[in-house]
Amino acid sequence: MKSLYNRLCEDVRFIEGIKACMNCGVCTAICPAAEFYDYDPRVIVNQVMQKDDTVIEGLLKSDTIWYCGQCMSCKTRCPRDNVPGLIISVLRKVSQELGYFTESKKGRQQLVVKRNVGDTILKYGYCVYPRTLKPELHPEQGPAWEWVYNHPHEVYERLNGNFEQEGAGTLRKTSPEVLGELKAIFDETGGTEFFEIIEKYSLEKAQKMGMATSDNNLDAYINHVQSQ
Amino acid sequence: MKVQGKRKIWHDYQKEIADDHYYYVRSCIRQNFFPASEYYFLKILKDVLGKDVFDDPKHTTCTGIGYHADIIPFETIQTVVARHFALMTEAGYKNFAVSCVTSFGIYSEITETWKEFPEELEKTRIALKKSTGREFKVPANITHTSDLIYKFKGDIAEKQVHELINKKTGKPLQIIEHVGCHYAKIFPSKGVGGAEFPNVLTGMIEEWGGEVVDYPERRHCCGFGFRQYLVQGNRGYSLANSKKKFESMKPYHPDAIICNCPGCTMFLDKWQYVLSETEGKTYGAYGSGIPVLTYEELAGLVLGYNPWDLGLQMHQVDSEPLLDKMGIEYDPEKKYLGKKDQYIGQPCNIVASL
Amino acid sequence: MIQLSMKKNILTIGGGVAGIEASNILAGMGYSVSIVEKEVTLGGKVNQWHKLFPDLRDASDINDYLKKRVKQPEIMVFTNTEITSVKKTDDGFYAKSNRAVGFEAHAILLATGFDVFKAERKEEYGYTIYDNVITSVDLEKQFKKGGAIHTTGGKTPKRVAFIHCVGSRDAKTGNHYCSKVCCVTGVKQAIELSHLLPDAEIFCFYMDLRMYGLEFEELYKSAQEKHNIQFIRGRLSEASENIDNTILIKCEDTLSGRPLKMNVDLVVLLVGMEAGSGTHAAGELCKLNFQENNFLACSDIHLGRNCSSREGIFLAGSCIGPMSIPETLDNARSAALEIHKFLSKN
Amino acid sequence: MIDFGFTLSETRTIDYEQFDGRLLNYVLQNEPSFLTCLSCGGCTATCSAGNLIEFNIRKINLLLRMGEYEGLAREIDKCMLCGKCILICPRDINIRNVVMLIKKGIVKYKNE
Repeated sequence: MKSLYNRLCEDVRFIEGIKACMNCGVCTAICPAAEFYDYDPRVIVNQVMQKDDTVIEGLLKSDTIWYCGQCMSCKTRCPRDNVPGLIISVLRKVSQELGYFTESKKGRQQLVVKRNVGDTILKYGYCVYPRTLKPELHPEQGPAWEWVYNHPHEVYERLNGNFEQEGAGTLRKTSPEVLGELKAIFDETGGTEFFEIIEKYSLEKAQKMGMATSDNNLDAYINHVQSQ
Repeated sequence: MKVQGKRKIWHDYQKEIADDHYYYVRSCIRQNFFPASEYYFLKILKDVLGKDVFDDPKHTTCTGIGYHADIIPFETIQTVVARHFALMTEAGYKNFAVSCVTSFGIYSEITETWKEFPEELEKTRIALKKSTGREFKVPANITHTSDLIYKFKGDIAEKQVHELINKKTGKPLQIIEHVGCHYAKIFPSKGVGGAEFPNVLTGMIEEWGGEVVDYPERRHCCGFGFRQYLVQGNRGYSLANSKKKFESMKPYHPDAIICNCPGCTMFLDKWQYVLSETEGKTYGAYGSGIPVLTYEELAGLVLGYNPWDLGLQMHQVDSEPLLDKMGIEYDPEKKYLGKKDQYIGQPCNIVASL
Repeated sequence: MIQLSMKKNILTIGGGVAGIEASNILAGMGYSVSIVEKEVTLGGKVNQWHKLFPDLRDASDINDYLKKRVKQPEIMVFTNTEITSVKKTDDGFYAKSNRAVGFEAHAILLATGFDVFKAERKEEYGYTIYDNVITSVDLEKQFKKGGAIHTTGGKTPKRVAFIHCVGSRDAKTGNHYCSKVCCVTGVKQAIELSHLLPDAEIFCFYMDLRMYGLEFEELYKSAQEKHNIQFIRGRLSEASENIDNTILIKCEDTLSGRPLKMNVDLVVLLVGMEAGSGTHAAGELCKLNFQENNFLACSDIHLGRNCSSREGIFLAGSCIGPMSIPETLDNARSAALEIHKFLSKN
Repeated sequence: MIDFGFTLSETRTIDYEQFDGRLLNYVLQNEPSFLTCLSCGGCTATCSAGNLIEFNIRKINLLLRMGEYEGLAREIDKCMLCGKCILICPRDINIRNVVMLIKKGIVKYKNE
């Protein structure tokens, strides 16, 4: 079996993201995640640089790699041209490919992201869609959004949108042909397989945790992981 | 603070922005929360500036939110991006105008990756051809839509109806500019003014009569954090980062916040509501919030469009204090009415809103 | 045209520490030397310094020493003069200048020195934008001028931060190398400042403290022990101005592994050394090879320190790379020997 | 109040403006050698307690300098006062005395 480090190296983003860290800390200094989580991008780069598979496996199974918010502020500043944010993307990818993500609380949340954003993309052609932003799941969106959610046709019509209609314009209906192309791209490039992997390992974990029903419903698991 | 120092930096970072003929791609977040901003962007470009913009129903999300939340493989997003380039090529365009800042970052990162790793470009060409039969050319010019408004800010100023000036005091409005992280932090040279002192919004604000507030946490992220917001239990991160910015800007008494990223506009708006609900904290004058606007909304107000046509009623923080300062007339009764002035419901607790 | 006796001629380009020291030794060996200096006066960068590390002696001591070394008529000095072309001749070179004077030389010595890193290129530190962000060169000039240290607002600083590695060890500015002297300069200036501001808290933000020279480490220890200078291991990530014109600085305290923020009244950026525009121009004129870091390339990094990529053209001082004054003096002397070896052979 | 399903995250940043320097000054006045710590980690490497339990004697310097007194009180109790660190310290710091002073200081300033 190829080493985990070599596996990371197969991704061009990893090659682009890792040069040689000199432990200066400019990334951590301005990292939004380092301020609010027990997280230090400098340490991650150093751990990965050790090329030690035990250390990397530990990372892939940890909460740590899931704290980054992908703002990429680290890229602007690093005096050695490292990109901790890109390294994180590759660690997260491999963690999911190998099913290690279900070993950590934060990693398990990937199912929530897949079910929300991932399924929305293939259903509506966009990552966010008014129908999927339920006020009960998004109380922070406040009363203004609740109003829009409850009257989408009227509100979007008022603002010259084209909600769920043919043709161009905001929130137009994405045609079945276009959705078909999107799906074909996902099938061809591993996007569909990646979704299946997330579902598969999540189901296994939910079963182990006693949170899957006999017909493989994962609602209880999802409710649990998204509040962690 | 010495402005000459900043002007020097702005002078150094002048990106190339195409003059006309753009292929336009929409933003997931902007069309959901600020649909009128996209509508007015196109209207301003076509009707006010006489530019040619192609609004193609065939394009989709770039999948950027999913990508940065790590559920979309790099190969997949490269191919989705390539499909958009193919649509642009087929439509006969070579300038690509992007409504979303995260998408703009994605397009920039992928085209740069293709330069450095040509094998990725080849793989993508094959994958796109196999899955859709399409072929593409890489755009000659990729801009964020705020770049275009920046480029034509002077033409807009010539048709200006309202200035960014407090009508009562005659003084320039104090405006916070918040530039989305993925606009210039990934590639400073691809942003007007660079990453540290971006000029893209500052240029508009100054051109239209306002003054920009430089506060200590100006560069800090709004806190979206992709998975940090998308998963409910993680939203404390997102909220805390926005709060950090509000606390830092509060001493400057800003009149408004202007963003070029749709996500930032939405979060800086909504998190003020949450902080008001959970901590009883507000950051504007007299217990109100600080209005948060997109640059399209700002351009629209400057050009004299009706605030409710611009969609300011979709914001959680009321924009009326800003409209009052600018001397813009509006009908409060019509704020939440429909296209034919009919009743279409209204936010349940507008009294308690900011 | 300057044509001198039967003696062999040497043209020294650059009249700073390296140029003067090497010229003096060569003159002593019986060569006729011309020094060309683009500035109005000789002395180079030392003219701007107040006190020198590690012993805090007056920089003017070095100036006085150098003045005495310029013995005329063995050494002819052309200030306000720049070389405009260098051509190979049968027995050496012919150099034209911007003035009505040309030079026949059997050997050329480049001692064109360095430029100070332009701190405004580290945009995120706000030099030339934030009032209370200055460089170590600004501070040195202030020391030299004398008088009390104030912020722009006229306040006596209560807290000062020295920032190490500004423009050095930094891919973002293209300078991957270590400028070497900034660490000890920071410690020296922090100590001097602590005398002027006895009530102030003084911090140094560093990645590594490279106290490589004689008595450098001792100076560092005394800064900690006797002058209460505090050292925090973390590189400055960004500086921003607060509403009261103090500066908010952010770094990671890398020893505790946590982000750190601090408001300070004054930020001093310890700017590094870059191959100067003079070095670049002279190197181009002489068609020499450069190192990747834009300093001039030596023929052999161990054995040919003072030899350029071209026969008959020699290098001395900080046109080769960052150097302290004692090192520059040593380097200049070895350059003189190298030239002597070359001219005796021919 | 509305239940948003999450709470505001707490900052981890060391904020120097919140710094209470009394304990630090007390230690430095009574054991000035501590000023010269290099954070080299020699003490931690040789530490009797640190070899058995999660304890990093080097970090007490950082905790003290950043005013993290709560963590400091917890950490300092792990020291066995064996004094091996003094033997190894390249800057000859009387670390044992530093530990004693911190213990005393914590009690002293708690009641002030």
